[in-house]
Amino acid sequence: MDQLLKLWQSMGIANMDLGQVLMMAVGCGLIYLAIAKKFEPLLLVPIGFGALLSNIPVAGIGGPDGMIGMIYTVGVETGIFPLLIFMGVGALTDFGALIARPSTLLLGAAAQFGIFATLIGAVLLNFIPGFEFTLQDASAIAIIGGADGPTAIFLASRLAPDLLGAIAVAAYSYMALVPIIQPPIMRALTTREERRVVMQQLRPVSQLERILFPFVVLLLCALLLPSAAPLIGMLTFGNLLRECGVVERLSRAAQNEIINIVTIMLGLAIGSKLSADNFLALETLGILVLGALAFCIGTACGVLMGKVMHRATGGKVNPLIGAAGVSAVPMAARVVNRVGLEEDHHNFLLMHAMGPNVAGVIGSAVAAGVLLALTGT
Amino acid sequence: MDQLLKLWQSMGIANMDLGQVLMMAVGCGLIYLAIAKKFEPLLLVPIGFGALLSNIPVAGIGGPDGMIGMIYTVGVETGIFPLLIFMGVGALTDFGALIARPSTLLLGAAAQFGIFATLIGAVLLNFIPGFEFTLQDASAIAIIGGADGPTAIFLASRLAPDLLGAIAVAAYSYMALVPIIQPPIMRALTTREERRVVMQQLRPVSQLERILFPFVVLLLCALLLPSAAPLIGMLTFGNLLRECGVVERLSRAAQNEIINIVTIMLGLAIGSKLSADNFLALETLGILVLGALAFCIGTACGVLMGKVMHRATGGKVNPLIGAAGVSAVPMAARVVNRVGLEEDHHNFLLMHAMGPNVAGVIGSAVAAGVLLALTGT
Amino acid sequence: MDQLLKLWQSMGIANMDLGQVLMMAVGCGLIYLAIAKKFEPLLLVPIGFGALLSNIPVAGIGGPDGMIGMIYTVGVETGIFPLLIFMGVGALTDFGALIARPSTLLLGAAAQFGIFATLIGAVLLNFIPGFEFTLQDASAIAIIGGADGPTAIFLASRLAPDLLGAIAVAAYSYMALVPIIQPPIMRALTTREERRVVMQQLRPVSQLERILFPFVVLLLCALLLPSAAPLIGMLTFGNLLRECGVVERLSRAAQNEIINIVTIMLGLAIGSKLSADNFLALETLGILVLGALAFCIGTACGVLMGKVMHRATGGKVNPLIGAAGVSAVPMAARVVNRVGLEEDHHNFLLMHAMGPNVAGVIGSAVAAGVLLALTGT
Amino acid sequence: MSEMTLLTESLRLLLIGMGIVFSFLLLLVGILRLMSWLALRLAPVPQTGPLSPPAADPDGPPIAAIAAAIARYRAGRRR
Amino acid sequence: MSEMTLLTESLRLLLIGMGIVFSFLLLLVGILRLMSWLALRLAPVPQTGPLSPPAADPDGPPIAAIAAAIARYRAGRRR
Amino acid sequence: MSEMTLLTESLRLLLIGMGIVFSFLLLLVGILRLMSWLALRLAPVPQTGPLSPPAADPDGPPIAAIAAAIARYRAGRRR
Ligand code: NA
Ligand code: NA
Ligand code: NA
Repeated sequence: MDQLLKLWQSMGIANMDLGQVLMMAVGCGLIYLAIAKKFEPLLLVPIGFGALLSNIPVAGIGGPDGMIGMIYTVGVETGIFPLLIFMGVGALTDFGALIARPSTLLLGAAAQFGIFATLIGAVLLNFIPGFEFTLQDASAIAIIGGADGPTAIFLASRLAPDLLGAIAVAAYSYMALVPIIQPPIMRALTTREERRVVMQQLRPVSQLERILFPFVVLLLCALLLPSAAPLIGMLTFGNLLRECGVVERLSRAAQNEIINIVTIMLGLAIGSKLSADNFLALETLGILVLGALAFCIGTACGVLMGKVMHRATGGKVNPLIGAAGVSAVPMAARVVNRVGLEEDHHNFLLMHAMGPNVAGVIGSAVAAGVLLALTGT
Repeated sequence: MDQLLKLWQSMGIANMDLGQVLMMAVGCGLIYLAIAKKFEPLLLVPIGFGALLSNIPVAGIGGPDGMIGMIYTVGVETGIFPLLIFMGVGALTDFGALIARPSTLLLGAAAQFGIFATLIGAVLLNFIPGFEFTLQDASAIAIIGGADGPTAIFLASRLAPDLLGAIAVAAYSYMALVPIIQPPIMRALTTREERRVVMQQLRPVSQLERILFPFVVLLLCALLLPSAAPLIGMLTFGNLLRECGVVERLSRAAQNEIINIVTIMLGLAIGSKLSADNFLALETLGILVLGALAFCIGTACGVLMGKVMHRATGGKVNPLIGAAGVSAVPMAARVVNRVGLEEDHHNFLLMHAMGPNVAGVIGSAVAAGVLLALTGT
Repeated sequence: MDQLLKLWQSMGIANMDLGQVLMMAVGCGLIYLAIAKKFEPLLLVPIGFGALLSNIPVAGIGGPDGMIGMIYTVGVETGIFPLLIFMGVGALTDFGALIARPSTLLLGAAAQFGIFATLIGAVLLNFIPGFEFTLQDASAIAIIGGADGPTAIFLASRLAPDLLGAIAVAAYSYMALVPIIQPPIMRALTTREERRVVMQQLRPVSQLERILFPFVVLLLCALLLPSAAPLIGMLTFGNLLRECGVVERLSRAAQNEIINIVTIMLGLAIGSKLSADNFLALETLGILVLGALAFCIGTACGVLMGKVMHRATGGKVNPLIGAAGVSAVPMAARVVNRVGLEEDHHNFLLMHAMGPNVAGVIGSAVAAGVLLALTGT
Repeated sequence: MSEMTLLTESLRLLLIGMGIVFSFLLLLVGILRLMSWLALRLAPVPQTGPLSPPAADPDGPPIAAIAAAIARYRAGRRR
Repeated sequence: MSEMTLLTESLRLLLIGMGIVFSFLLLLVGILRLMSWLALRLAPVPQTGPLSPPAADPDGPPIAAIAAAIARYRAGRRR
Repeated sequence: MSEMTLLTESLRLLLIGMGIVFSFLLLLVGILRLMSWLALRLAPVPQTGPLSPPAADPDGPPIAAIAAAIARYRAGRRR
């Protein structure tokens, strides 16, 4: 009898509280979205399963002695996992379109307004009772507007680890929702004529330019904004491995083995931050609302800057490509392409949108550096 | 002269004791079995070489500051390596046959009797002077009967780290010996007519079933037996990566890069537990005897349960497939196939034996959870 | 105003000192040599970029809390990275030519004279004011003469971590310079007739010999020189994975995934030791001079021993192959082939030079073991 | 613990252990049947014939290899 | 900090932040142009035609995709 | 240590070091010969012809299979 009681007490069902049940449902929901709706499955499947595993009562898999808890300590608290992912992103990204037309960097800059506007939004939420975001929290939430997963995780793990789960989930979810969020804004802010603009072909880019590019970006970052150096540094390192042409083995390792292994571990580790305490709170609702806001504002500002460039160049720039400035590579560029094709079936904007798209990656890493430098402890 | 003496004293030959010589011979023996007899070479080659390296005098490679000792601390003491292997096993395993015929889970359950019978056996050995197994030791030894390497290593690293080397060696050796151990038992317990039973083709399994399967197994484990959750959790996670169809990259990483890298490290680390102190003891003899016993009893119980199902289904089940319930995937299923073909050259039991075979993996993880919950500290 | 001052003070440009600028230039220089001149790019690209990243002011990427600093602690201080690379080298190396003609080991032995002569050289430099090498420093510098990257890194991380950056850079640079350094020495020390010697075809080597080879080497090392056991152990382990024929998966993992991932990490970590304090010192100049000396002496001794063997065998050995005894696999063997072809367009020495070449790897690991045993603390 | 206590303890473990293992897997049988029933309601299987053992060399057919390669290529484009 | 201080602080962050982001990227525009000018001086591009947008479905011309995929697949098998 | 002690010490290292290296490798020569003799007793080599040096310029044999092998060798040989 005593033994049976002990057995019962060791069961999950006797120890499960409502929060854990709800968080396991959240985990299942994320996996459902990933599989059925193809929402960033590479991250959301491991995150969702990490949430499932970490909310199993008694087992403590996400705790300090559990496997996922240890992975979190080693890989996320140190910042190493998001940086390795950024190295892989660099090794996978072709910056050619940006090198051919550097002015698209301005589109990437404008779209970061979403980040800083969200920062104000998060601080404004504090006027509603129940919200108590610090400036660090607000900064970490704001970076969702950067539409860049590893950057958001890196910053959140530094400024607001408690919010990491919600921020990562919001960032990846909205990145997956880009094809739904962006088109109405893009259509509302542009005229039919603007959307029909056919852009000039991009000039070819030499290998030397491709090799020099990472150094130029890193140098500027080192001189002006060293707090962004880990992110920009690993991004440019990965890109140099890709472009230098003499370390094919290492480039493949960064693009495949490392990024795949780290993605699994990172996803599980983030999932362990989806605990009821942290996630089932009013804050999460705020984060989700602010995240959507951030994407909308970022898209709008990108498109508006596109209109400015349209005027300034005498109509050579199609303002739609400004929407790609939020990053969310390569989803946002594809959305631009699709909206462009709606107006003119022969107007392929994909390559033209890749410039602002990858500029958005650099832009949000710079914004993350600014937030780290000015609000980090 | 003084210098030469110092040199001599730094030599291995001046510091080698008999135990180290014998353990190096054991290591060579394991490698011989792996190469010449194809005994689970993926594990036994690294384990054997790890034993060689760790028993080199003076060098201390397996010690706290040596490379293999550090690998042991990071990967085995934390339980991370066997869990990552289990993730890979999940990603490599097709549970279709089990989903198509869930009743074969009972065969997997019956075969775990080998585990608990061995537990009694280990405790009985204590009546012989020289054996002093604690309940934890006995549990760790008993899990050899689970015929599942990573489960055995995981449990032993938790309950009886000193016996880990002998337990891992016994588990993998007997898994390799399955084609020799099982057939006589299978033949002895079945009639010729039973062995000739042709089973019905398995129904097709839909992708939705395959995707839901890991959740169902994990949910039951979370509710009833959270102590098995790390093992079952990583197994089902790996399987979800495989079946969900949207994370091909991650599935490949789990099936190849991660499992290969971890296998090398895990093997070396286990080899470092093959020290004379721990291995050249009466206990090891007991462990080897009990391990063989465990396999025999597990096989017999599986076959007997197969006979029960044979009767209960009016002769539709070939009792031979019960022998596959011990796990040892896919060796045991192949043995079943071979013994079946001996009686009828057109009766292919392989697919039918895969059900109990993978059921055995789940069964022994469940048994490990029970042992952890009831004897763990 | 105050805010702007704070911003300015957080900028890299306000905190950069001359040393960092110079070290970033050194990093760029290494990358230039790697890309434009194909100087060992697999190591020098990551090392150079690691130097860039680690010398960014304020960011502290190479410091104790920075990513690269943490990688250094985990991988280089523990010695694990160079040992894993050595495992990969073993898995990539075909020792067949050495097994077919074991006498070429003597060429590998002779070429290590470069190491010990350089040790004397480093100690002699102490007579010049400004140099203060300890015996440990001198040993770590001397190992550059071993012409083997991982061995040099392993030894330097143990005996003289402060000099690690300069030593690794010197070792890989001179390995890349082998085609320039060696030929004049080879021509000066041999006669035209000697260079024209056509060697006997190598006998075939059986798989059994290939499998026994790692055990023989490891056994001798365990008996006589356990301090070399980590290096020799991982080398022979990798080679056993390659040759045993039953663990193809693991062999591929050692040859690709592991070595590629570790090379990236190791390169970055070494780059973090390229700091102005350690690198922009008189010692570095000494190290560079001594390194060149070491290569020259090693080559010369190898060739001279080749001449001895030429005489002893009645002219059957082409003394050129002695130059390959420095290791630098497979560069040195190719240089031998090229110099041989200059004299006789039909005399291919490549296979014959592979024997001394891989013998050089073993030779320098043995020399490293001696230095560790006699000067290590 | 004395040998006898240990023996009693291990016998209890045998009973409880096999009890849990059997209950767990029996329950799983039921739930899996339920799951399959539900899954086939939600998404009837396209008729592709029964799950058969591989008919030929699994490494072989070039079409399959290309299909796998394309899947891999597509997968490779995602981060 | 009170809500108001926080708000002022965040407004300042907005101004400084967007200022830095824009200055940084504007500077980068200039330096990249300079870089391209220099690079084309040092090593003129071999004329291979302009980098053109893909002519069809952005997921790629099937032949090229398959060729690349097969190469990748083959490379993948060697690991 | 003074410079002179260091020098004596390093000279001793030179002697002992080269002594060990040579003894070690000489011993290895002997043991490898013994090993080969034993191995060929236990398992005589199937006659597949001697391991020959490449018949042409090692940098460029034309046949595809050889080219592939070289590519593999090149990829393989870098550390
Ligand atoms: Na962005
Ligand atoms: Na089992
Ligand atoms: Na050498």
